[in-house]
Amino acid sequence: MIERWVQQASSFAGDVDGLVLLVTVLVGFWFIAAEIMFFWLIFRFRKREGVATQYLSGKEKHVKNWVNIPHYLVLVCDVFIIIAAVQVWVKIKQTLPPADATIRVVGQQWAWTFTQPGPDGLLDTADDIRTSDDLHVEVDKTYHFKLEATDVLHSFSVPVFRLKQDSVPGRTITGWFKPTKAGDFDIQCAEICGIGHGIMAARLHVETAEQHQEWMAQNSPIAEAEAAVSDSTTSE
Amino acid sequence: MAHHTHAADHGAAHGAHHDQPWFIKYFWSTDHKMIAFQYLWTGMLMGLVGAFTAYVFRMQLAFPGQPVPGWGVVSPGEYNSLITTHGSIMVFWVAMPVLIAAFGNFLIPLMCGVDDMVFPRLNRLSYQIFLLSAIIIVATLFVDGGAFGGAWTAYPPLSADARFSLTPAGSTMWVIAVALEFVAFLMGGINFIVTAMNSRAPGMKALDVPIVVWTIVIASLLFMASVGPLFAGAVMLLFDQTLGTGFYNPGKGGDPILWQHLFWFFGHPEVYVVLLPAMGIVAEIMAVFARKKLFGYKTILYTIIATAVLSFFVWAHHQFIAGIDPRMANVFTVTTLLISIPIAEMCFLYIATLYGGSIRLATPMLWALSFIATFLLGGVTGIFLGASGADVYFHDTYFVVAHFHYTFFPIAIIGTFAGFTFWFPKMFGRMLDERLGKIHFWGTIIPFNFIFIPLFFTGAAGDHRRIYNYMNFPDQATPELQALRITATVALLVMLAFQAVFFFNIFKTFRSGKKAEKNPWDSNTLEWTADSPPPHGNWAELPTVSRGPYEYGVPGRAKDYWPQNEKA
Amino acid sequence: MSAKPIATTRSAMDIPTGRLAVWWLLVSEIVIFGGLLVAYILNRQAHSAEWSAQAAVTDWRIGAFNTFVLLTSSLSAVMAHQAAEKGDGKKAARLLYLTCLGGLVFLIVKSFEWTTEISHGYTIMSHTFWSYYYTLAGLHAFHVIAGMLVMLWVAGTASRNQELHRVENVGIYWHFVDIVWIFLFPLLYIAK
Amino acid sequence: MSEHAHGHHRNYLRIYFILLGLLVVSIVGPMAEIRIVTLITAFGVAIVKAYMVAKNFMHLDVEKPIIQWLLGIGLVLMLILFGGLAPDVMKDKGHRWEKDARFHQSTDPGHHDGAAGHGEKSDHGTSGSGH
Ligand code: HEA
Ligand code: HEA
Ligand code: CUA
Ligand SMILES: [Cu+2]
Repeated sequence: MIERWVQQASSFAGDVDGLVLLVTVLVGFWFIAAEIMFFWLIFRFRKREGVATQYLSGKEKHVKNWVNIPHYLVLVCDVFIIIAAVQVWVKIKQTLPPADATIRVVGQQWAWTFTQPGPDGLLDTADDIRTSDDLHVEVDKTYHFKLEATDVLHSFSVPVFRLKQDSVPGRTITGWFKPTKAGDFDIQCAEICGIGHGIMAARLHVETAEQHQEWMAQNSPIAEAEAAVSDSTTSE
Repeated sequence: MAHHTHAADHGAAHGAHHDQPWFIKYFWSTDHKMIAFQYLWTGMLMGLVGAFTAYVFRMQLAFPGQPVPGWGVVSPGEYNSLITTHGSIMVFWVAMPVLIAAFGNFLIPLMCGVDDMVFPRLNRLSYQIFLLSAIIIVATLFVDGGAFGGAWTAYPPLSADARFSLTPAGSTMWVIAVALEFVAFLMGGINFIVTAMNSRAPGMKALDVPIVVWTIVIASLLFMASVGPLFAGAVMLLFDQTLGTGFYNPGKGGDPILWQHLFWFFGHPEVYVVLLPAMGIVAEIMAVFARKKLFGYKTILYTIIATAVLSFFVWAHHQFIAGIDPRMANVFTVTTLLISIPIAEMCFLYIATLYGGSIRLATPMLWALSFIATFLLGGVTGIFLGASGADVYFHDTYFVVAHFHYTFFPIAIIGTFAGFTFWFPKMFGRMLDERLGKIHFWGTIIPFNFIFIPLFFTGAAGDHRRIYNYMNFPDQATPELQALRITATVALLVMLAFQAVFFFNIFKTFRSGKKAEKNPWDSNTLEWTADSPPPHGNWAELPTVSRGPYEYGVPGRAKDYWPQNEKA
Repeated sequence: MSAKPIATTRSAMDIPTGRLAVWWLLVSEIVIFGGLLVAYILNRQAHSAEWSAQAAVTDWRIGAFNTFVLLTSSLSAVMAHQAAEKGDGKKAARLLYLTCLGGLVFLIVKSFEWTTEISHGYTIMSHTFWSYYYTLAGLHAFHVIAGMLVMLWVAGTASRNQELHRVENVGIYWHFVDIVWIFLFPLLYIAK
Repeated sequence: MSEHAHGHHRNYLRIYFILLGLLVVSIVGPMAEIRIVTLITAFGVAIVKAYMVAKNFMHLDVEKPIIQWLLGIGLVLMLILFGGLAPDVMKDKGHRWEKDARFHQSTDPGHHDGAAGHGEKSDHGTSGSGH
């Protein structure tokens, strides 16, 4: 469903879209059935001369079943939707597949700061790369993110990943994603955070391995520092 | 004992009141009908304020950066203030006062066959506090720094600290206004519940009470039982704002998520607080204009109660991705989907009521039927959001906005118009113009769909809520999406233009409308046995009840209706 | 308008209207205090050691004395009810005034307690424990004041032997305020 | 009260003295500084006291059952609220999240901006993080 408007660029985007499709089919069926029945009844029992109204209490079996049977079927549909929804949810939010890299994402009024490990692959070391409002990741690698906020609530939303998570000051929230498609996409802030909420955009760059290596080499603070001759590496 | 309880209902109620100064008559009255009108007109005025804010920010969304006629250029801060004020006003100062307070005040004594509310002075006080709160919330639009801009959900820390929200006066006034509104409705609620419980006409058993009375009472009950924690939470928020306490400040050992829980523990029941009365109004109208007994009165009652009970178990579906424990989401997914069961049953029963009827499509009936037709879409789209896995995507997108306007609009606007046109003859003693009524109906219902259907699509395409200008997001700044946004705005303009027909109709009816008889719709319930409009005290002799409210088309009777008070 | 509407005198539920309304009022009070207490307990559990250190400052003797005062005032309230039932409005009024006196003592003690604490630097801002402490006790004190005002009014009419049923109603409210304090006492003073 | 049967006379004074006795228990018990004793004497006794006041002073025992139900529902709702909030508000560390140590060591009345770390406040301001 959603893929018609927004590309699928993460490993679980397809699951979300499948769930949406399932819900659409199940509730769509009942929605349409109910509406058709509704308009047909209005038409069929419109006021006509000489036709009296019927006296029904709702206890008569032959009419009651027209309500009861659909009602049980709706319950069955609910069960299917619950199962599918929980499965997708558990996959996205509850399980944490092993990571190839861990990044830190910090929301503040009104910008996103991304910290990712440099060539050593570890976070919080001297070669970390910090960027503002641009996130560079490598396709087909599993990332963990540690989400934080410094002032108010924000929400890290990446539509193409079908990923969204509020960031809460005072908490570090862990999640994951695995990009599956190269390209440049929007990151939005999805929780109102003050007057700059509407401009709190960032850009996601999903890159191939080579592109990513290249970007890393260009942006590594170590490389920069070395280029700037001897000065010791103050990575902050 | 001093308060022996069965004081005889000594027939004649208080005589009519002549020659009161108009202030006493219109503002100091304790008559339930006058208080109902106060709520009604105030709610209507607030509806216009809410509509105006919607107009301004929708114009900004369709034509970003252009000056909006009647407002000017909308700054990002103003945008936030506008949507916050819009949401707060529409829910707390339009839906609640009109559906619960106006219809509750008018209908409960009349439908229960009694002369007034049990506590008339408390009733008057409730309106006055409500009016004060309404004045405060409207005033926020004009104070320094502007109205509160932290959304109607007011999540801290943004709402708790002026350095974040940049609206020092606005946010404090917002909290005070909302808290006062709660107080007003707690007072009103006690009145409604006790009146319906204790003051019913002799002979009126619990199952002879019209559904709309049940729904308003259960809604008041639901409100009363859910608002407490949020009331306490609002006091805490006020202290955070004004004294610098740290209830919601993680830097001081508080917890911002606490507020979200308190808000939604109330907020979700609240949506049923407004849904139920609208459902009740629709039930009354459908029975009358289909000339049918409600299909399964008792079952409808059970579904109402089941909805009310379940509504306390679903609140965290608004917080799936707010940073709560993800395992809790599964619990709330199950409960959320379960709530579709009683509501689906309710809808099915309403539809089944049409079966075998003799349906007259008068204006009130058109509104009532369109309520069902549109609410169904609002309801089923809730299922997408309740399915946690899908909500990861849909949360805080325009899909949510479209979902809740497809519920709120039918409830607060369509349901209100249904009730208003239906009881207008009783309220004011004149018949509204049918032709103008129908023009207004079509001029509202068609644009309504053109406003919010496009918004389902922009939401599915990734438009987030509370964004003042999508041009800042490259993926959303496409001409296709902008075309949808413009469609919505244009449809809104059309809808607003058609409201003029409504006001003209009222104006014309007051001047030259046909006088209404006691019972213009051939209806069964007690209010139609009083004069139109009912005098102070409602009846010269209070009615007694012999049967249920929906005896239409009873075989073997000459008339196809059988008023509740008629002796067998 | 001054005459009571018939609505007020009916009683389809077999519970007098005034008393029914008081019960409803209490339902809404339960959830107001309940919400605040739930928030307090959860937060305290989350930071138990740190908050206990703050809670150690509160003086259980003052809390205990005030519990005693409120329990006593509840006794006089219920005795006022008893007198009203017997139709003795004068006695009911006297007992209600006594109850008010209890409320007054409670508030005086409270204000001394608060002044001392504030003068030692424990203000509503100094720590979240203290924020809850003052909010909970303040909300409660607010109810005490409201109860006293209503009680004075009821005592006034009762002494003229009018509206005696109100004595019971205000009593029920007062007992509820007492019960809230019965829980606040261990929560704020005893648990260290 | 007519049908509201207060017929059997209660000895209010006796109940009052029991309540005072319980008050003493709730003070003395916790002095043992044993957690479980504190819990029982302070909170268990509070429940007993509240029950006695409700039953004997508010006459809940002879009130119509619907009233008992109403108050009971109010209390149950608070339990539900507690249950729903506990996994978030009461814990320091949950499934996939933990509360940030930097945020709750301090009792200092100052604002947390400084302590929060992670760099300076955004200088993007209203001028936008433009693209
Ligand atoms: C009166 C208003 C109203 C009503 C009645 C509802 C009804 C429902 N709502 Fe809605 N909702 C809101 C007002 C309302 N909502 C508001 C205001 C918000 C956003 C607040 C904010 O963030 O600002 C919101 C947000 C919201 C969310 C959070 C979205 C998010 O922020 O991420 C969710 C998630 O579960 C949800 C679900 C539901 C469900 C399941 C129902 C159910 O009650 C619907 C049940 C009805 C039906 C299902 C239709 C009838 C049934 C059939 C035709 C049978 C077929 C059905 C099946 C097979 C299941 N709503
Ligand atoms: C009852 C609730 C209600 C109603 C009726 C409406 C009505 C409308 N709403 Fe509103 N809306 C909300 C509740 C409501 N809204 C809430 C809660 C939010 C969330 C705010 C937030 O994010 O914090 C919101 C947010 C919201 C947004 C999202 C803003 C954003 O996120 O950036 C948008 C965008 O288009 C919008 C549009 C509209 C429009 C075009 C209407 C139109 O339908 C308006 C048309 C109005 C009329 C036609 C009025 C006519 C009525 C009368 C004249 C009174 C009649 C009275 C009597 C007879 C007594 N609304
Ligand atoms: Cu950050 Cu919105
Ligand atoms: Cu909800």
